[in-house]
Amino acid sequence: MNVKPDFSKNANQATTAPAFLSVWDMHAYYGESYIVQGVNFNVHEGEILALLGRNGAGKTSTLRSIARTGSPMVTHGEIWLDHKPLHKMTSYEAAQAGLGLVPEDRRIIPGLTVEENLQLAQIAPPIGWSIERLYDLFPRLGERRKQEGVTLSGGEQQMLAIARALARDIKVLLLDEPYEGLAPVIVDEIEKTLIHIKEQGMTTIIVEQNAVRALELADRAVILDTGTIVFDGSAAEVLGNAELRSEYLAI
Amino acid sequence: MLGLDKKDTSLLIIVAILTLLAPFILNPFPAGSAMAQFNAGYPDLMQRFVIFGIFAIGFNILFGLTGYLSFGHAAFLGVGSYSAVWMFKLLSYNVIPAIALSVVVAALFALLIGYVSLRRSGIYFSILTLAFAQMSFALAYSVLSNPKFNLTNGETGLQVYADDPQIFHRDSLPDMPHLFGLSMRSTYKLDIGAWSFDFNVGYYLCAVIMMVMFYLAIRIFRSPFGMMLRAVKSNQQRMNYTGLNPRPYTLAAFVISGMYAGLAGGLMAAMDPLAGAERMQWTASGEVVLMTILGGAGTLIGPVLGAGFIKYFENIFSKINDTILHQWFSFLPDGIEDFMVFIVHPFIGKGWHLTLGILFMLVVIFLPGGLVEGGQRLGNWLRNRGKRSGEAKTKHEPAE
Amino acid sequence: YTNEPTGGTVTLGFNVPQTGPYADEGNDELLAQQLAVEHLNGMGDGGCLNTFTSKALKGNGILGKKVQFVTGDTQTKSDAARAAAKSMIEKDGAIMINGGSSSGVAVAVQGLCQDAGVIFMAGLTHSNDTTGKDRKKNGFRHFFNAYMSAAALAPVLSKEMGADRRAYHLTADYTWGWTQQESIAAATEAMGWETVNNVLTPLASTDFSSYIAPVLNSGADVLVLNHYGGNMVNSLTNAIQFGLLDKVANGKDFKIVVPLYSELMAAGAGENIKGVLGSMNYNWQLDNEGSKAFVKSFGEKYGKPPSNSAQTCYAQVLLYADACERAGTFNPCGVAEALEGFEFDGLGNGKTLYRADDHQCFKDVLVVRGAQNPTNAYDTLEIVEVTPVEQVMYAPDHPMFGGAEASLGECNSGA
Amino acid sequence: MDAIILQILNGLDKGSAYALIALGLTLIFGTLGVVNFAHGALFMIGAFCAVTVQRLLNLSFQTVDETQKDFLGNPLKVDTPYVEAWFGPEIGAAIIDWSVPLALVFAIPIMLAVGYAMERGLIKHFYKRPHADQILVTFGLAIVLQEIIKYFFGANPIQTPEPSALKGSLDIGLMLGFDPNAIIYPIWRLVYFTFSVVIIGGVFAFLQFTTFGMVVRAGMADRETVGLLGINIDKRFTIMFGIAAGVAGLAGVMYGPLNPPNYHMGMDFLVLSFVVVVVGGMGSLPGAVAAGFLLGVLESFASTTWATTTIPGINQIIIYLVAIIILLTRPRGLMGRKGVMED
Amino acid sequence: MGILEVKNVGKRFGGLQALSDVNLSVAENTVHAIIGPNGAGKSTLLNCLVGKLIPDSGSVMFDGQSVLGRAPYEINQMGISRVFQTPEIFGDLTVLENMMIPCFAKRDGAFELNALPSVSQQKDVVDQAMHMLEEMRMADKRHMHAAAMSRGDKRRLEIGMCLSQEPRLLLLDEPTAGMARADTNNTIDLLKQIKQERDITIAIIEHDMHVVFSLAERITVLAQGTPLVEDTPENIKGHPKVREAYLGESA
Ligand SMILES: Nc1ncnc2c1ncn2[C@@H]1O[C@H](COP(=O)(O)OP(=O)(O)OP(=O)(O)O)[C@@H](O)[C@H]1O
Ligand SMILES: Nc1ncnc2c1ncn2[C@@H]1O[C@H](COP(=O)(O)OP(=O)(O)OP(=O)(O)O)[C@@H](O)[C@H]1O
Ligand SMILES: [Mg+2]
Ligand SMILES: [Mg+2]
Repeated sequence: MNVKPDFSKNANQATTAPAFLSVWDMHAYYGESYIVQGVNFNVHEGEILALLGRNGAGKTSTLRSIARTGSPMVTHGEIWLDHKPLHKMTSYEAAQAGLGLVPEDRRIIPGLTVEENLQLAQIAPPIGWSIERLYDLFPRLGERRKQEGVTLSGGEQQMLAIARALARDIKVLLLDEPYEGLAPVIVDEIEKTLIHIKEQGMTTIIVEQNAVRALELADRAVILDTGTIVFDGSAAEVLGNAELRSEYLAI
Repeated sequence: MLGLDKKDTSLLIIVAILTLLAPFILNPFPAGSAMAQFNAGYPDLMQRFVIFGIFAIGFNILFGLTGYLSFGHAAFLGVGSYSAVWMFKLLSYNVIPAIALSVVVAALFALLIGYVSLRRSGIYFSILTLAFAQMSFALAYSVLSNPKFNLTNGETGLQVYADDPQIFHRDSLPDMPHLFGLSMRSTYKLDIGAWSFDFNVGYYLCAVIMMVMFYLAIRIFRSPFGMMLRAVKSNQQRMNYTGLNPRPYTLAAFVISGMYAGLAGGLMAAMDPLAGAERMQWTASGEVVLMTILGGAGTLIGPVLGAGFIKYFENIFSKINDTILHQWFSFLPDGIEDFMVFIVHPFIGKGWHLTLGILFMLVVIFLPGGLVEGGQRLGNWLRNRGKRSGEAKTKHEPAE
Repeated sequence: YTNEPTGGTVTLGFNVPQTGPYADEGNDELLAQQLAVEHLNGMGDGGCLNTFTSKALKGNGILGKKVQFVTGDTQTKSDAARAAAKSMIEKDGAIMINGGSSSGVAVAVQGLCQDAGVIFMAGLTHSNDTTGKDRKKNGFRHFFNAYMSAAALAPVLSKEMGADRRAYHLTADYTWGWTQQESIAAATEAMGWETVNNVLTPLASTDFSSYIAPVLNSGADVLVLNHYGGNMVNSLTNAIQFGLLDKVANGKDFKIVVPLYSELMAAGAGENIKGVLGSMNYNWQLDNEGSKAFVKSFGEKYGKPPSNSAQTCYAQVLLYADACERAGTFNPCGVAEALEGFEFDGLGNGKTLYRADDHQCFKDVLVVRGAQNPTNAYDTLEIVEVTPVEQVMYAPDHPMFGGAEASLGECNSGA
Repeated sequence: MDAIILQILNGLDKGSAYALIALGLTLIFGTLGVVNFAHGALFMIGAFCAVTVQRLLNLSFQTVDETQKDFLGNPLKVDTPYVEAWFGPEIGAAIIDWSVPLALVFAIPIMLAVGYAMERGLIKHFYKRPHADQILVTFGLAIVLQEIIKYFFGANPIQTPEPSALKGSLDIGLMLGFDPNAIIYPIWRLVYFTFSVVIIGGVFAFLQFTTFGMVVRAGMADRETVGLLGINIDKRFTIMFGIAAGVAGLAGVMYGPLNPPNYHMGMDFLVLSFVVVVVGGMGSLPGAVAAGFLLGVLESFASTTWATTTIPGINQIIIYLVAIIILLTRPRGLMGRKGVMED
Repeated sequence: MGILEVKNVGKRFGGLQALSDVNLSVAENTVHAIIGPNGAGKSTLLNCLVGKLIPDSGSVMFDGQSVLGRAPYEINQMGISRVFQTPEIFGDLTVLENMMIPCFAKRDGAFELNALPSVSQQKDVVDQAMHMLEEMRMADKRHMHAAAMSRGDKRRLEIGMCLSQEPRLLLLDEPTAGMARADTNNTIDLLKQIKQERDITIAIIEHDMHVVFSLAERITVLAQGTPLVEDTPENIKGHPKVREAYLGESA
């Protein structure tokens, strides 16, 4: 597992289809605490990967490391997105390279209206869905376009966060607990949307506490525990493996 | 000991030893040697170190714990000084009533200003305190010193005149501030070889008071009240919804730190019975802010270090002139001597501001936690060198 | 007594503003004091030692001890000035303190020196209080004061502008400003002028336009700026901007008066001072032996003529040294006695008396005017009149000087 | 009536200085969230750009004139500026005369460079640091800049006069039908007022009609998220800082003729400009400008004889008094935005 | 007569009627759940109860006393504690200190200048806080800075803080959002246990139906600012309107 794969363009000798997003031996720290402790995984184009694990397992930290936020600090490892070395980029470069993160605490920008929050996503290339199309997807946002984003209800904020990611023409969508705080009907809606955009070729990593829901949606699953990967396989395998489920997911 | 845990007790003991032995520690160079210029162990400067130490410790109780940045604390210093001098004028040169009144008046003044200013937070609070202090300064400098109603004696500063009442003054008592007859100015000079050390009554009075105030500050930091103040800084919303009213906590912190400032002001007047309005100017308020941040806001010892640092520069570096430089470099060949003097010249004497400015920047860039962090890093480095063990430490020590 | 010199040297303390707005003036004072030390130690051309009427100084230091000096920064703040002075007294063993650039500082440091038992010789301090209600036995002032300015200026003003004038005063709102205004108003009113208004301006003001603007419409035809330093430079600049000097009021040409001038202020105010009258303690253009010797010595060493505060500080160092020689001791009480009532000449101001009653020095006062066509950077001011000392004399118990209550107190040697 | 108009006019030009400094300050302080104690120093550097230009234009060669004597009695050295030698005495003199407006051209690149260097070299590392650290480092920088200027130019004020064509004053009262001399107003103060209106308008337009302002505001509220949206916020912060430095510098250049520049003029304005920005309300450009003019006008009124005799000393404290009243009645100043620098 | 009586409460935000004519009665010693679509006004209603918002109309009585017009800390001292939708804790303080603050508030009231004795000498409070931490299974994290915890842990800490005050009415706004399944189950157990041991009334907002149906004795469904129905869990589950508007097919 710790053999460095060759990600360069002419490396066609890989046994499976070439990975679209690869994370290789990634280590990351918050100050002096060692959080991500050597994570390896691949995601193929158009795949949905569920990243699961307990509270504090390091899921958010892994996503933030991939998105190059700088905190936690990645000290070692490589991240490749479609042959581009993300590990050499800053967060805005990674975003321009096609990465989109929906952060766990939503991070709606204070002082900006709903519409401004969306406009902000369309300043730097590449630009994705039009704002009107997003309002069609989430009518509640359309109704509240002039309201300050942070005064939205919790669920509305979550919708805005997802819409903001889709407003950019991204290749990989990183979702950190997207269903949190959403009414069951809305969760159904969003799930449908995710399947829809997957059909159009979107690659997705989803972190979710509602593991069953995530696994039903995902093609593959990776389970993290204290910053290392303890399982990497198909989603169906997890659902079928009671031991795994009870040990790491308590389901 | 004294209700402190081991770490705090040792800190207190170190501080006590340092202050009591200051006359030795601050005069490391033989009198008359070229390096004697760097000696700081003369009464006036030692007094200033501890008095500004008190001021900064008090300021830190407000700023370091609650995060409320007051830009008007010099007003309390000034009010303290004025009250003390008035006590000298009216009663006698005994420092006890003077200091007592300065603390009381400063407390009342702080209660008033704090009550109003604490209605706002953040920068709005800072500007409110600044505005009150600047108004006090302007009034003290001119309006309150007009001949009809002379409270402050304006530009010249309030001082004791021969025709003041001084109702408890006796001829046997010294004609300058004293503690029941023991003059603040009396100094015992100890000469050991080429060295000379000054033991001054005023300094020791201030030093003892500072130790008491430092001890009280430790107690406050470690008390539930101190914890509440940190909670105010951390999350006022949560505090409110936990059934706690942040306002009286912040107001109490404001008044306590105002009392520290008033005490410092009273002591300044007790060491040197003159109170000037400049003590209330924004630059003076700014100075204590800088002292606190420079030393390390929120730490116990930091403000004292910061105060010492700035006062040292103000008093020692400003006095180095070209003549002294030439003495230092006189061992060098003439051309090089002149060159060295030319290089160093902009940074000393009238250029001491420049040096201070550069040091501010260096400290804050390289030691984000102020001088205390510098000390900690030095300590860690020494310890790690001793241990030579490679284990990474993950434990998070709360800032002391 | 305090800091009795025991070795082969004696240390003087020079306390001048080295930072803050008066730093340049302080620097000038410092240069002059260094020059004085050189001359005392027998180096350089000897300067005024050659012209001084007292011949006690031999160019071998003071009482045979080589003269050293230490410096302090007053920052033009009473607290800082006292701290600097204390440091020189307590740490460096300074036997006297000389210099300074504001009355507040002078009074504060004078009180300190009195308590510490050393001699204080004030630098540039123009307030009546320094040798008035705040006079001290250990303190001396060579500079003139607001009363003397007024007494010297009034006759010249009356001569140049007529006895029927209406004056508008702008006054810096602190002790010096008030005494200055009081003195000038009294002296000009005695000549028949009327004071239309006196407006107090905050010391911290940087822009005086709102104070200048109403002047023309007030019925006044003279503007008196009781300002010093940056205040004066800005208020004068503003007044010129408003074109006051081009106007006619009450049928007369509008005039501006700046009672206290200094060379640095003149330089700062630039062309705006043209034709504006004021007074000075000393000017390098004075044509007497002492002045010539001093200007030559200073000019050759530093490449510029000395300012009046530089001359004051220089003269005071020599005077102090001379008094020690004549008293035969450094004991402040002895020195003070030697200075009291001392009459001399040859230090640049002509015949001079140190009055024993209040330690104020009496000499001729200069009335000067901003030059119309200066040929170089240094002759921006021209001397209009040298007012004889008799005209500016006053009684030691004059009400403006603390009245009968003011007293020097006892001499303190610190013993 | 005339007295009122007079004091309003006076207040406007005082206010335009306050507003210009506050505008630059609020771009950094209210928008980037950096407590910049070096802003006054930028203003001062602007003023000294004018001094420098004036000195450069006055660069001279010396000829000895035997007929005149200097103060030591030696033959006088006469200076002739190179520009006069090159362009002829008349044009040369005119160029020197117009040195302040010329300095504007010179100051723009200088100030942008200073702003760029300051942001990239120093401020950049302090966006995430506590305000206290920002205060310490920028205060240190302000002292350093100030001392450097003092080292080269001395502590004394230096005149930078306006062009002689713009010297003197207008009798506005006469134009409005009042008595002569009732309302006189210096021409350069009118120029300064107009200039500040143009600059303020320009900055407003730039921030209003582009998304730049919104992005910077968003970046200040949450840098990380803005970065995740593909925006290089650092670059924009640098530009913003450059603009702020430019505004401060130009305000300084033009201020020179009103009151001669000295090395501590920045500190003199510093506290006041913070008060103006906060009274205007954090994060609000219109607030800062409005507060600048408001305080300028109130200060002018407080300095009238009428005001000072009614309440002695009111001119000493008016600004602070008004600040207190406004901050107590309006929690976030005149137009402050919620959540900006409130903790 | 319930311990909490909400009568005809209305609240407007600009053009939006967030709450209109809300009537709600929570009986003492019950668990009352409030559910409803995103933006229905659930959090707004809670805000009106704790003094964060003042309703435009109507009355709110707690134990026979009106809470309207009182400051949040006074309302808390009356016995109402609240957990927020996004965790509100003292990030700069340690976990143990976080837990001690509500204990002090309980012991000393809204303000007590307790400036000289050291915190560690306050044995009763330390013990109480430690006990609560143990109950929350967070004792091992007591010296950690609260800000450095993962979000699920922050939320559990906040619940613990509220419980340690022994409130009479506990308001929970999505207490288990983002919590791992195992901890969600723990929290359910903890709440049940506390409910049994103490006289406590709980009002809970939650989108996780597993939690709602495990705990609630009564449920109010809020939609567009007005209560749609109020009933027992069984009846709500089967309510067609609720199914359609809120639960969706996956419930
Ligand atoms: N800013 C931080 N500083 C220090 N440690 C942190 C910080 N943020 C998170 N951690 C620690 O890193 C570890 C992993 O946190 P992370 O947020 O990645 O977990 P997670 O798997 O997303 O958990 P959750 O399901 O609760 O969101 C946790 O132990 C947490 O305490
Ligand atoms: N301060 C405010 N200004 C304007 N509108 C607001 C404000 N606060 C809330 N709202 C609006 O009021 C409505 C109700 O919000 P609330 O937060 O109460 O919903 P909720 O029921 O808690 O939803 P969720 O389940 O998504 O958290 C929302 O549409 C929201 O956008
Ligand atoms: Mg997470
Ligand atoms: Mg909600």
